[in-house]
This record gives sequence, C-alpha cells and structure tokens, in this order.
Amino acid sequence: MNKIVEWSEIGPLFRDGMSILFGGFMGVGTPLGLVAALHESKASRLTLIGNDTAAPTTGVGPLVASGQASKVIVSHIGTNPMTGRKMIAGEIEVDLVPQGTLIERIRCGGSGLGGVLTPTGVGTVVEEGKQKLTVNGRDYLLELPLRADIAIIKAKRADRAGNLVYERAARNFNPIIAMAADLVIAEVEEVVEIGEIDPDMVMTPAALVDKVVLSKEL
Amino acid sequence: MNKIVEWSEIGPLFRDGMSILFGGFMGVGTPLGLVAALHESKASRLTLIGNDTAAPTTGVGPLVASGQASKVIVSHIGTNPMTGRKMIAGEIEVDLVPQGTLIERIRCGGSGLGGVLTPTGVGTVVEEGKQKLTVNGRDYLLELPLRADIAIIKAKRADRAGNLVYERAARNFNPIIAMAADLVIAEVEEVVEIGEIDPDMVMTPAALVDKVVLSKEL
Amino acid sequence: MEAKELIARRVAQELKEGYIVNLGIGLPTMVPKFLPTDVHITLQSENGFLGMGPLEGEPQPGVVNAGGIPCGLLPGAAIFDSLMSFALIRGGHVDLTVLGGLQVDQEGNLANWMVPGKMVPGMGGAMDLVSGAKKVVVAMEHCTREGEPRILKRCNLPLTAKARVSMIVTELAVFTIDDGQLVLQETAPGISLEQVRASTEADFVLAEQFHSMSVAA
Amino acid sequence: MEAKELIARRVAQELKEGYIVNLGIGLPTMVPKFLPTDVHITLQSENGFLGMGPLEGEPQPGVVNAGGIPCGLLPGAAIFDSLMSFALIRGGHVDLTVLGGLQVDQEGNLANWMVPGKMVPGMGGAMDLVSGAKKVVVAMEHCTREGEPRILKRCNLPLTAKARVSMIVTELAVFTIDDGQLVLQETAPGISLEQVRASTEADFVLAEQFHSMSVAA
Repeated sequence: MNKIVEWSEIGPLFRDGMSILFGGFMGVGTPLGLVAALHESKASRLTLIGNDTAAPTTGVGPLVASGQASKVIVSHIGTNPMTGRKMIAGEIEVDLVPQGTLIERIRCGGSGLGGVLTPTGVGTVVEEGKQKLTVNGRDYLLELPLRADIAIIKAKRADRAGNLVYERAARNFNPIIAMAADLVIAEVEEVVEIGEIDPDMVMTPAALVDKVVLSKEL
Repeated sequence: MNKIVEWSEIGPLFRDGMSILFGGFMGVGTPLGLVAALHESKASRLTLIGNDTAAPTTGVGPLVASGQASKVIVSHIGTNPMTGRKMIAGEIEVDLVPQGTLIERIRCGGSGLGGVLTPTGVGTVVEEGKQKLTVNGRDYLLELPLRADIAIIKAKRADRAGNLVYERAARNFNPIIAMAADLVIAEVEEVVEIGEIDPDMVMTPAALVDKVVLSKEL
Repeated sequence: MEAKELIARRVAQELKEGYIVNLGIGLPTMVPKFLPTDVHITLQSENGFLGMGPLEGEPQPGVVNAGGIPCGLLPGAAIFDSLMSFALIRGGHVDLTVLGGLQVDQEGNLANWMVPGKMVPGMGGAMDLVSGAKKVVVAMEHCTREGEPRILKRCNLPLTAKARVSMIVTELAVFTIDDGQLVLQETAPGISLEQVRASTEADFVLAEQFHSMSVAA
Repeated sequence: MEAKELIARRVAQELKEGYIVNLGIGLPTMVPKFLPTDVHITLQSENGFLGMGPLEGEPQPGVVNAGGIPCGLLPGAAIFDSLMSFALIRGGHVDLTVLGGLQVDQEGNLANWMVPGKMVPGMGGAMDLVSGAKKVVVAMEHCTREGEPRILKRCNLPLTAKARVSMIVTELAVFTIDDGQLVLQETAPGISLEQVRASTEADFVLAEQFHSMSVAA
C-alpha cells in the first residue's frame, strides 16, 4: 500500500468546523506545508489542538491570524500576541491546558482510555468543573480524552507504507497525535522504500498514518 | 558518570520482601543474568510484577520454582504449570491483571499519575473491588498505579551513562518498568561509549537507569 | 473439509484490504493462509509489533510471536513497547481480532479465559483485545467435545468482555450480533437450519440475506 | 554583584552531582554557568530531551530549547516525545526545577503564570513541573518593580501549584518551606534581618543554622 499523495489531494480534506490536532512546539515539528494548505483551503471555524500558537507567522500562527481558528486548545499563547488580542476581542476561544495534561488527554483519546488522574492543577483554576479523586491520600483531577477529526504531523522521513521517523526535538506531540484522529496526514522531508526503515527505529507505525505528503522546499 | 557495574555488586541489592518489576514476554526480553542473580541471592518473599511467569526454566520461572516469589502480579500463568500448582497449593499468591491494564498501571506508577480509566474488564470479575466511572456514556474501571522497589531490565545495548536500546520484540515491558522503580538495573549485551548512541535512537534515557551490567555468555 | 479449516477459510473472508488484524493462538493463526492474494493485511502481535510474517530462515533475536515462538518480520514492520501495543489494541486501531472461545452468548458476551477450579491461565491480552478491536470474531467449534452447545443464552463461565462479539464462525454456521440480537447469517455446506438449532442453546433470528456458507475447497 | 547573578550563583549551590534539572526561562537559565566544575548535571528540556547544552557551531535541525531557540545536545543526550517528557517531569524523575515567580506564599504556594486582565500567556509546562519535580526552587527578585513584596502570607494571583515550593532564592535572602512553615535560612551579604523583614509580607521563622549567604564573587 502506497500512502504517498500529491498536495492537490490535501486541500479538499479540510472542511469548516473541523477539529485539527497539530504537532510542534513553538513551531518546531509543525507541518508548515499542511498549515499553508489549511490556510489556502479557507476552511473556517476550526478548533486547533496542540502545544502552543507559536508566533503570528510561525507554527499554526497563520491560522489564528487569518481568523480560521475559532478555538484553540493549547498550553501556551504567550508568544503569539495575536492570539491574546483576538481572545480579548472575543474572536477566538482559548482553552488553556497544562502541557503534561494536554498530551495525556490526547493519549487517552487515542488509546481507548476514559481519562487519567493527574496531580497537575490541583488547587488551581485548572480544577474548575472537574471531578477530583483521592488516591492513597493524594488529590488528583480526572482529565478527559481529547480527539480530533484530523491530525497534521511533521516527520523527517516516511516509507511508502507510512512508517514515520522524527528528528530531534521536532518529535514532541507528533507521535501522540497520530493516535487520536480519524484522519492522519504526515508531511515529511524524505520518502524511502518500504523496508528501508529498521523496524526498531519506527517512531510512528504505518498503521496509524493515512496519508503522507512530501514537503515542498520552503 | 559511569553506571557499568560488576556482577558482584548486584547480589547484595536484593533483599527479602522486595517487589521486583521484570521485563519480558514469555521470557523474551527478561534479563536472565539478573534472574539468576536473584536466584543466587536467596532473597525470599518477593513480589514479581511483569507480563507472565513464562515456563519453569525460562523468564522468571526459576524464582517461582525456587519458592522465592510469594506473589506474582501478571497477566498470564498458563505456560508455567508450576505457578498454577503452587497457586492451588496456597504457596504463591497470583494477582491476574489484563495485559493492557498491567502496563498502564505501571506507567501510572512511573509517571506521577493517580490512575487511569480503562474499559477493559468492565462486566467481568476484573471489576471486583474497583471504582467504576461513566464518561460520555461508557463505563470504565479506575485502575491504580503500580511501582516496585527494583526494576530488572534487559536491553541490547547501553552506553556508559545508561542510555538503553532494545532489540525487536524484546522491548515489550522494559521501557515502561524503567520508570516505575526506586532502583533500575539493566542487563545488556553490549556497552558502548557515551555519544555512540544517536539521541533519537535512545529508547530508555540514562536518567532512568541506575546500574548497568554486562550479560555473561550463557 | 476438516472443521478447523472450514472455519479458518470462512473467517478469512472477513479480512479486508489494509486491515490491521490480531489473531489469537490456535485456530485463528490458520486464517492468513486462506486469504485471497489480492488482500493485504498487517498482523499485529501484542508482544509489540506490526508486520508479523512467517518464519523464513534462521530465527532472529527478539523476533517472536506472542507465544514466544520465532516468527518473521515483513518489510514495513514496526516494533514498539507494550504500552503502545495495547494503546493500539484498546484504542480501536486494530480493525479485527479473531479469537477462540469457550462460550459466547446471544448478547455478544464472550468467555474464553478461565474455567473455575480447572484452568486459570490468566487473561493475557484477551480482555483488552475484545474490549478494543473494532470487530471481534470468535472462531470456534460449535459444541464442546462432550457435545454441549457453546453458543448460549447466557455464558456461565467468567466473561472475557461484555457485549463485544461481532461475529461467531463455527463449522456449522456464521452468526452476527446486531443491536444485541444474535442473527444466523449462514449455514455451512450440507448443514440444515435444524442441525444448527439443535446444537445452539441461544435464541437467534434468521438474517434477511440468510444463505449457505460459500468457501472454496 | 548584580541581583540576578547573585541569585543564579546561590541557586547553583543547590544542584548536586548527577541531578536531572529543568530550568525555566529567564534568570534560571543563568544557573549552569555558576556550577562548580566537579558537579555534573543533566538538563531536561520539556519539549522532549535530556542532555541540553549550549549551542556550539551551526544550529542543528530540531535541536532547540523549550523556547524554540537553537541549543546544543551533549554526548549521552536522549530525545523523546512530549508524553515521555511530562511522564519524567510529573513522575518525580526530575530532581530539581528552578522557576521564576510572581508571588510565593508562606504555605509554599506559587503564582507565576498569569495576571488576570493583564497577562494570560498560559501555563505551558509550569504546572506539571511544579507538581512533579522532587525539589522546586523559585528564583526571583524579592520585590516587584513597584517595591511590593512578592513573598506573601497568601498569594492573590492564580496559583501555579499548591504547597509545592521547597526553596525561594532572592537577592536578599534564602527561604525554605519546611512542614508548611517558611524558614529564613540565609541573608545576602550586607543584608540585615530587618531589611528582609521590611520587604517580606509573609510570616517566617529563623533557621537554627541561620547564616549569611556565601557566594563566590
């Protein structure tokens, strides 16, 4: 099975109102070609789920700037003043989630788990509206699963089957979001033949990846 | 920091009444040298936590046969008739846990999580004595963390700092148990210098590993 | 045709192009042999990999199936730890699992992991597989060696999972469980509806498209 | 000595051989510079690796710190995903974290992630770090730019975590929080107990071994 597709097949996958899980941390490990394709698709009322909104022109920043994102579920918006301004103006909904909780919630969504108990956020505003449980004398918050319609991933290398390898700290959220979306699209710098990636070195198994697209030179 | 130690340093680490997390699946990925060292140490009243009790002479089987294990927390004992016989004779306590739940509980123990909600076991004897929660209309069992005093790990390769690389399906429980014990000992087939393992290829970071010992030719 | 082969051949028809499949031990492992050549599936092994194939040549270190027996890795295989293995299984990333059964009942409950006082091997990964796979196919002989029905109104052995079985394939018949109702889809070649009724304790209805099982010899 | 350098030098004394350390942005990143040469620590970066070092030569693809700024990887470094990164943090595998603070109170509560109506950057990884690291050191200037105390009876800004701060290091003093009580351990060179009292709202007691901060020039 060959999962490599052309860029022309990507745009039509995006529709208004979709939720999108994105990889990356301050834009590093974010698939910029796929972000550009989302931008060009003009899909609106998007919910973006990932670590941060980077800066106005990096990471998913352009989708905040364009107004296509009506909601973001992230751990941090401080490096993108546009997100803050739009939030104050009521133009974007911002759901702030501690980073470790965010990645656990995404993992739950992709792993068939109904939730996870974390000590993070106990005694803070994060606990508002959440069930609190005490286990062995310590308080924990019950944090619930997160999934999305589409996950957009950046990897260094893919084989034609869709096995992925990441490079350095560009790995971050990518392998986890690959588990938690109905459609998983990976943008890669390099495509190799099936069998060229040692099975021990695969970081995201092909079974999780639906489509692979080769990065344009940017 | 050099974490490579001699076999003579291993035996004295084991004491009566300890809990031991072990890697391996049907003995594949179980550190047989460390099992032998446990056997020679004559440490008794051990609680062994891992996937299965393998067969009488493989995996942790020898510790069941010797009577050193007074309790096992595993997903499967069917391939080791000794475990079943001792269980029926009241000589060993057997706590059977679904495999996916077992690995999640160990992960919780090593990740600061207070528990996890799994659908596995709902409507079966596994739910006895457990809290059941309903999330989005589906029932889940709250499964609690597991930790141990010592984790014994088998890896293919270590650098002197303790970064580990596993080989093929011998990986299984090993990277997860490395997170959930107060003392982590890895038995490896090969030791390389610090810097020889590409950082992207490290499967268990040195920060989790306390001692590394080189497998004897068996 | 021998019962086991018949069952395996019929189960093979449920495997579609691109499926991720986990096969239990015993009879289920015979299934891939009967796949049409134009259907490509990926076998997941719960000890931690995707892309299991038959052993070719010498056993390779660490390349073993969930029974600890040497096997092969196909090109494009991927290895991972037990955490990922069960995240895949429980998270619905396995399209279909085929397992043996001791009993199945008309509500889709399955019992296949213990017989109190007799056999307590442990559930291994079976409970997770049955809870998590998108489609659960039970492949088993229709009756016990003593001739007692295995397809019951209500399982009396401890359950593996509740209401998760999608299909039952035996040497006599194929049933599905749809909306909590047991539906007879097919009878095996030469088997009458009456023979199935006589060997089945459960209540069932006939499928609209009820027909005879079609398996190549 | 400038306030920030004094603070960084004093915090450096808390880092012991073999420690796994996570440093917040700003002042905390100055700390490693002041480590004695016989103390080796490993820096964890929450975007997914252990073994962060200074940038040497050209930036390498993907080798960036949690602020997205190119950095170095030391020999023996290990890369992982965000799940592992926060499992390490929350699971107590980070021996010590150094963070800046807006306010700390005498119960060990920390507020450092938002000022309602003014600054809502998000908590990023701070809540997990403060909840999970074995030792939490807050490194901050003793008072706000307006001269208001930051060490309070009770934080009035939204908390980052409850009762998790182990130590506070400022340009005036070092406090510990022991059994829910704020304890003054040291005053900075040339700083009197009265000066500390005047700049601190919180109630505190003197340590038995109360002494003057010792930092090399």
